[in-house]
Amino acid sequence: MEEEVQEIERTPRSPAELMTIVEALVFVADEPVNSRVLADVLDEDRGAIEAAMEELAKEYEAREGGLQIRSIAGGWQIATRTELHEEVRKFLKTRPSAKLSLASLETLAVIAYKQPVTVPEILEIRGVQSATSIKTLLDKRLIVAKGRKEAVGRPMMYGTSKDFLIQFGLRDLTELPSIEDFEDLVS
Amino acid sequence: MEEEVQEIERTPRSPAELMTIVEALVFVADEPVNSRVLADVLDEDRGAIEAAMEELAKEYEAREGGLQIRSIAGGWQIATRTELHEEVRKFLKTRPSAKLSLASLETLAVIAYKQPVTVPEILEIRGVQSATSIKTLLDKRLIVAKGRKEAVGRPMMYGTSKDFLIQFGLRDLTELPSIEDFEDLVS
Amino acid sequence: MIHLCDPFEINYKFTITNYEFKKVQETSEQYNFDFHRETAEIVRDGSEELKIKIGEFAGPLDLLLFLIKQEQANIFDIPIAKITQTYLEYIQMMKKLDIAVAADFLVMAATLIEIKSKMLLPRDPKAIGEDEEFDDPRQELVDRLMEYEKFKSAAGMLYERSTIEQAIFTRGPIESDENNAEVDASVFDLLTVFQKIAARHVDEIKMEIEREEISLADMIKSLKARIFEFGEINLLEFFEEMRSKRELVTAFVAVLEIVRTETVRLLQKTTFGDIVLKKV
Repeated sequence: MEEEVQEIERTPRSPAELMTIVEALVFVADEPVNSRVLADVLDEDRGAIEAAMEELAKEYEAREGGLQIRSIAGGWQIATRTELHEEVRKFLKTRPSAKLSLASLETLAVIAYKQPVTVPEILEIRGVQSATSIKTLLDKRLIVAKGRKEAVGRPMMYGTSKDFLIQFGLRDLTELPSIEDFEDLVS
Repeated sequence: MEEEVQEIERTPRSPAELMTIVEALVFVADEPVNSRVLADVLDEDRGAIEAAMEELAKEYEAREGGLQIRSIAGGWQIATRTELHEEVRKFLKTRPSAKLSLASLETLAVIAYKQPVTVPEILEIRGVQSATSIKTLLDKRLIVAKGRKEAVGRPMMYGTSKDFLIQFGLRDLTELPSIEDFEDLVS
Repeated sequence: MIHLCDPFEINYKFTITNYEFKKVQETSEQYNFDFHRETAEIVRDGSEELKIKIGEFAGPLDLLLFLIKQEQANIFDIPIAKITQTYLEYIQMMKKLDIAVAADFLVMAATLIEIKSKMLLPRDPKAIGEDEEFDDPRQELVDRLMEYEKFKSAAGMLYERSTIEQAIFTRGPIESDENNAEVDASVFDLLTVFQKIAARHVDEIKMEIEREEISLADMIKSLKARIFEFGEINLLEFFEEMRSKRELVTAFVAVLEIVRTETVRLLQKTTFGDIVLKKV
């Protein structure tokens, strides 16, 4: 009975209530959740959702518990705190996963900064064939095909994926430092 | 090196520290965790673990957030609060459905590369009935009917839709990677 | 044969002294390395002795940058003769070790030799002056090196980020995830999946070819024989014996033909029960 009444003339949710709800939803989601999705489901203002998430993140921060709220790949996510990695790894009996090779990392860097970019363009910058690396990056879902270039042979173009953002802890591509920033290091 | 030293003369964990760690471990676990398992992994007294978990459960209770610590099937678990089940269910139902099952993906691949194609032809190629997948793909608007084939029974032909192009980031069908694109990478 | 085109993917590490070498490590697939600590090393000490750790250059530009740093040379004023010599020594070493030198490394060697020879050419007196720098044969190489090094640094940044990310864990699976046991898809997944189906299909076709196709006449003959032997046949069971779609169709047509021409009837003993082909 009570629920029905609530459904018909729902009293506006208080900020505290909203925090409670978004915490539950971000928890059940199996990947970072965009505040727009949350706003749609809850029929709330996107700004209110963002505010609730920010507040929740602050609360987690202040609590200094085992978990943190992260803004990643355009969404929100609950994850363990970095400092606890040793215990977590011991518990899960996992070892740090194999890292990308130097060649694959370089290829990924070129794709991240030059996307959409073709295989010949990557060769131009790296000075070496990158097919193996591109295959690896596709297999690991770090890059995706981004259509074909209107050039001779219509080569495939590549760009980074959402998984790239997640695996490298980026909110979006603009969070990458500018490639020109690396110039200072060169000389 | 550092790890080894830490391993040998680890300073005893404070109750607060322990709460932080067990929270992270229960969070990452794939099923309710027994305090004995936690005690073993952390090389702690089982009583200390039980106390930390009880304390954590109380804290969650007092916080009145979106999550709760539950003791279930002889172990501990983090779950959403029961009162929020309606919002949670609604959220889970409306999750953006850009995802496809493997069967649907196979059917979509056949349709994408062989279009326009009929249901019997898809059966011929996949070797299994694809009716459910075709329904899913139609529901997700990834495929559309493309008229009937001039053959016995005049079966319906299917092809990919405009939404398919959008979802897979293609400008037109010629942008679909070809077998040759792939061979370039594996050679 | 070891290919150097992607040295890290092979993770070879050699230590060479007096052109004798010892294979230190050989693993495939797995590569756990420290981006900063494990850079390649070429050590020249006094005598003719040359110590090299190879296999850790991501490409010719990487090797070249390394050699320039090794010589403590200014990137804007590369001692091209010396660098070319060391570069060629390195390539020689590869060949001695029976390592297939990737074409890209040889292309760079050719470029270096070309630049070196251009540097030896007497300069056009008219060009000396404001245009001098413009004509420097090394310029293009310097530009490429500078451009490449930015991305090499960016790769280092990505390495750092992934290391930090590896210390962060997301929640374990929960009940509701199971409703969502589905896969994300990209166009490459489509292609891979399609190739797999095609491969599967080829196997099946092969199997079908290996089997002898039963003609309609043979099918009718064997069906008749069975009916007269047993008096009746369960149709569902009969159809389930068919091994391909084509056989199934043949069997179906055979049944229709027999019902039309012979004294047999189709019977369904109960509603929704099995259909039986029975001799009248």
